[in-house]
Amino acid sequence: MSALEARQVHVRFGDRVVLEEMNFSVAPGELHGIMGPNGAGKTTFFNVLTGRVRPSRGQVLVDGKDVTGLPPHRIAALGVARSFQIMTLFDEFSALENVALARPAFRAQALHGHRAAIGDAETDAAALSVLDEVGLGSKAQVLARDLSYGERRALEIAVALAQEPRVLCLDEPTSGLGSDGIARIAEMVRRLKGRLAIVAIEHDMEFLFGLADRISVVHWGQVIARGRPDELKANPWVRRSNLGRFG
Amino acid sequence: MFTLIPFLINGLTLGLLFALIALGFMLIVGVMEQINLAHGSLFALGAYVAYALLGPPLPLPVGVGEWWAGLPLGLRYVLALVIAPCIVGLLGILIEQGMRRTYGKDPLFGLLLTFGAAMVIEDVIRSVWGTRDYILPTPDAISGGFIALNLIWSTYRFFAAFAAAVFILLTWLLIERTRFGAVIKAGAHDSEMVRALGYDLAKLRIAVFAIGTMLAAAAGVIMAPIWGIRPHMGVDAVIPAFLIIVLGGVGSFWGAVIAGLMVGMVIGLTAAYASEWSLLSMYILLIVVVTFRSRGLFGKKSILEA
Amino acid sequence: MQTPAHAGRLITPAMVGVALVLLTVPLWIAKVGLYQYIGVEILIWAIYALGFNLLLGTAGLPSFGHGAFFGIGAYAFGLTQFHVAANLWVCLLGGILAASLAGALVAGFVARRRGIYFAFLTIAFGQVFWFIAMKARNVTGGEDGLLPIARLPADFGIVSFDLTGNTALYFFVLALFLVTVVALWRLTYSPFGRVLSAIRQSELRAAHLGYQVVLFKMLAFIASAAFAGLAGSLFAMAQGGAFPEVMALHYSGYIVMMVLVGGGLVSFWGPVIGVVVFLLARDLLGAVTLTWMLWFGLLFVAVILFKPEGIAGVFQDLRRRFSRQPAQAQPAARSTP
Amino acid sequence: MTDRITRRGLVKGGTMLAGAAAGFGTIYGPWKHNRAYAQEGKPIKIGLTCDASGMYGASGRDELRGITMCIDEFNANGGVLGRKIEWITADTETNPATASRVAERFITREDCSILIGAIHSGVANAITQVAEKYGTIYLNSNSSAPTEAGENCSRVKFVWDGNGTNFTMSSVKAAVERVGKKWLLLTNDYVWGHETSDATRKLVEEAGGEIIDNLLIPQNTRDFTSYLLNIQQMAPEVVAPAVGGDDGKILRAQVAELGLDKQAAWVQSQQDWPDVWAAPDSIIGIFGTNWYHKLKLPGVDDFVKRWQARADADAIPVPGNVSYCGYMAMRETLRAIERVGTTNNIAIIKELEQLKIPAADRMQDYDAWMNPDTHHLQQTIYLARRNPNPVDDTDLYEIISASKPEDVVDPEEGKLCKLAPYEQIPTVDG
Repeated sequence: MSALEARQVHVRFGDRVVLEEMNFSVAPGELHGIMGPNGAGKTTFFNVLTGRVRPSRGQVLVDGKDVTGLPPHRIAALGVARSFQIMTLFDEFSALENVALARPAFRAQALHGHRAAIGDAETDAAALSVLDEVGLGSKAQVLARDLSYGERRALEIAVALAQEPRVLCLDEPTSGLGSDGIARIAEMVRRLKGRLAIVAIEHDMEFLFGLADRISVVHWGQVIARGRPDELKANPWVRRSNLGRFG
Repeated sequence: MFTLIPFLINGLTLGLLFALIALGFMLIVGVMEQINLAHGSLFALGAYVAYALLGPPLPLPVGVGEWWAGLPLGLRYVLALVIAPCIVGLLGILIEQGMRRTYGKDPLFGLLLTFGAAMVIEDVIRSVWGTRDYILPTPDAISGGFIALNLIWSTYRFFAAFAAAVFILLTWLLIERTRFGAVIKAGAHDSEMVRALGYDLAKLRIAVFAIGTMLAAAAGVIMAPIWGIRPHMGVDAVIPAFLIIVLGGVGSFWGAVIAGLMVGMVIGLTAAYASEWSLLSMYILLIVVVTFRSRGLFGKKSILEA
Repeated sequence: MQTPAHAGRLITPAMVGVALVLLTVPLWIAKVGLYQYIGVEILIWAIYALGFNLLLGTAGLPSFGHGAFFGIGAYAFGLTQFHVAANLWVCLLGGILAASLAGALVAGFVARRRGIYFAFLTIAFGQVFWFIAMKARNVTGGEDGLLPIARLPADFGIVSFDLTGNTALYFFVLALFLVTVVALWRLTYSPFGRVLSAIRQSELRAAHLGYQVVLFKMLAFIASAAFAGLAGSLFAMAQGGAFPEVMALHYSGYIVMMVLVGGGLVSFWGPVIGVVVFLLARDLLGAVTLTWMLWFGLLFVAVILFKPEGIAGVFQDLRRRFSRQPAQAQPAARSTP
Repeated sequence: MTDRITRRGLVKGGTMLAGAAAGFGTIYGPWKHNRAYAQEGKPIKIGLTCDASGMYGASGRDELRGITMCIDEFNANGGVLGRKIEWITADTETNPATASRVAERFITREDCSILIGAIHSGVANAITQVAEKYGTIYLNSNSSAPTEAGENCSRVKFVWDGNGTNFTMSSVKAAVERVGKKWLLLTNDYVWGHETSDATRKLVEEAGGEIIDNLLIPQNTRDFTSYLLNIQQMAPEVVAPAVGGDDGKILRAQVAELGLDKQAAWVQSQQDWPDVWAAPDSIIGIFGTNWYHKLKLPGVDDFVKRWQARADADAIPVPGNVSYCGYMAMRETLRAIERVGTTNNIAIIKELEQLKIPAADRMQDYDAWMNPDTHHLQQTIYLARRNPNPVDDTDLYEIISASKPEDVVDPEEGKLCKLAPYEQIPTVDG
């Protein structure tokens, strides 16, 4: 059974069709990459998967369970986490607080108003280990807005990871980074690979072809090609459209 | 016997006046996504400036005041309808200059800035003109009453409703039928587009704010003979303006006009049958509409919410 | 608002300091040319402002119609006294409950809205409540207010304190103020408060982290309405009556003004500073000039334009400037937990 | 705040709190404010709770002029009891909540021994409550709601204006007999409006008239067109509006503009001079007043001249009933202080309760007296209408009758008013 699956998803805004008959799945432990030109509908597709956009038609399933139309917080609670291309962090919080807030253990107690959220050793330790995983352990107390761009990109992933998801959706995790930065994120994702299902929208070819188990090429709201990286490299359409230029 | 028609007519004229009051407010909130809480004070200021022009001669040097007072009242009235909005529009530009510091920040700051400006304007009015109230003189041609349907009707009120309709139409033409209108509509959502069209966004905002405040002042001049002129008349204007925008839906021109007419009708009709409810009726209307259509009658999902 | 030091504590040194200063107020307030009653009113508005800041500063929801809940608390206090039981605790509970219920009702409409649209709807609802208070003459006394509301004794079973005097009332309100401070400090830095703050910083992210944003907003709205109701109850007691004016748009604006001028966006204590400045300015300037609002309005505009972080923001800047030298010796991260 | 405050600070704070809690029960209670200020050579301080903004802002300013004129005149003659009189004012905003705070401040911070001023009954009520708590004498100079000396009367409050019932009584009977029996009421939806209309209804019915309808008009109504349409369709013979302040001004202007006052007779309660002055063209029907600056009585001209000599730029050119009431309330109270030779509040109250003012001294047609059971001054009530032959710009009224106080006594007042015994009033000596 797929960890996350989309069946014939169709999205239209007014009279504009954004996604058409999208079929998609990612198995536990698999990394499924998505590529395509800007405006192809990739981020909208993520929005459908994570509940932010309700599809006009079609279904979204998590572990085989129909979650179509559920709001984002319900889908998140089912173990689907996402990162954002445009960084969406809690800027006035420290890196540690950003991560702590994402943990399911914290969420379970989120309505607690009678006790302090700060200084809870257990939460701090757990959050710190997530930060360590993305190499931000030493920056735990720095405010998110004071981190460097690369560090913020790492924190963006750390927050999603802290949700202890079964499916991790990464929306252009290397966007705006230089080659060193991309390499660091790639290394980070490589370590995660196999532990959970990952869906990654990415422009960087090297990143995607080096890491993905399968890649879907999206154009005009449709999947125009799908397969393993080696298969895809041979795909005439992909060759013709000069994949490298997508990036 | 008791007939309904006069109340319907009254509701209609009242509705047009309400729509006029909301017009400038609507323009600024719809295009610039700024709530101009000074709308009411600018409305009041418009009325006061008109009074200065139409009332007792101003203490101007070398007989200018006397010369002005010597002009026929009708002419002065028409000129006041132009001059008062212009003066208030200049103040609007000043406010916009302050407001631009808040663009890009939480929109709350724009709202608070205009709240502060409203307080200042109201107190300035009070210290210049005092707390007593004034009645704005009107030319004979549009004052007094006439008889129709066996009832006496106020001539000025019909003039005012007509003027309101004209202002509504002009505003609509400006937004829908001019290049400027197309640009300001784009400007709210897409500043790049505005630049691409060769307009300076900063200047555009000044223009919109100036027009919005001028409309507020014009409404003030037109309402003054009906409501009387007093320092806190602005509050009487800004609250209906608010309700009308919420009722009609933020950013919807016709929503505001139709909401204004609805409010006028409801007030007019309740006045006929249950006079003590007449002011409350507009609030009830609001609650009913918002219960079923939380974005108002014609409100779309606004980017204000993002 | 950054997480301050001592966020995890129930009672912080700052609270103790404030409590000590406030406890001595009756001893010197008359000597500095003020009077006891103004002390009572400042504390009441401070409760209101602190509760309001949970919504504005922490959750980032600019309610411009909060006067409604303050007023409802006042009326409910009086009505409970007249029709249910003339017992202070029952009446206070009545005020808080009524305001919370009204808060829940409004929250149902506005919690899905954001930014200016939220402000818009809260203004509209505030007007509705204000108008009802003016119109429902049989219940509220209309324009003339609900009179006479007694200052009921604070009955603790074994001992009962008479609160009719301003000094006694001051101490009673002070006690509730301190309870409010502790409760709101705890709430602000509890998991619940952190989620509210997160929602303000990025509603999108909070939703995708699994938080039911609307629920949190509603709860924040209700909690803040409840504190407004408490303050309103106390205000009715202090004034001996409940009046519709405090529910009008102007007064709803004043509370936003106080919180902002004081620096509620950057500091827990900002609202208190704002209330003290506003009420003292009104009192002192109001005695000198009838156009005091002109000067305060100009000050307010200046704050919005040049220092939106308010007075507390200025303090923070100064402290940062002074602590810069020693900061080189210490790691910079000292300011966060 | 730093970490330097230690546990010891906490313990100390706790002890203080406990101490204070124990303390205020004993030291400050039971509540009875017995205030006495050092008196020798110290000025007597009076708090002027006059509206400067809101619905009655204009009237409040006019009232202030009369009061301060009186104080200045006393000071020019050496003050009272050899002491100078000082006054302070703050804007009560036609807002009971503000008035309440201002009263607290005037009494507890400014040490005012007397408060004076109010047009709006809600404001007057709020001030009364505070004044009563401290035993401070409060002069309600201009609020004419019948409840002021009825159910809301107070031992510390004196009411100096005629009330709605007084004015109505002077006009209703005559109007029913001479004009017509079909009456329509217009009622401003607050205490004063309702009370005035209730009184009118009773008198109309007693006189054999009929009320065909009562239209409630919300406060702050700006546009009366729909009501005027209603009135035209119902075609009453007499319309009796109880619409006050700004609302009344606008109503009269709209009625006058349409000439509706020619279709039905408009019989009104008191018209305040500042309201009339703002719209002289809108004087309609007949209405009441308790004073007019062109009354042919000794002293009036002199009073007007003295008033004009010190008027500010914003002022109306001549004093009207509002200024007059403020002046008279202040004068009689200061004289009472002079007579009793003390500023003790109980002594002053007892003296004022005996108050009798000869007509000449009051510049009215008949003698006035204070009703000791309601604290309401009983005085001459005039009926007036628009002056067809004015002698100058300010001559707007033609006085058509003067009713003796005993003919227009409000019968309800005495039944509803229960004054607290003297012993329950905290003593004040300022």
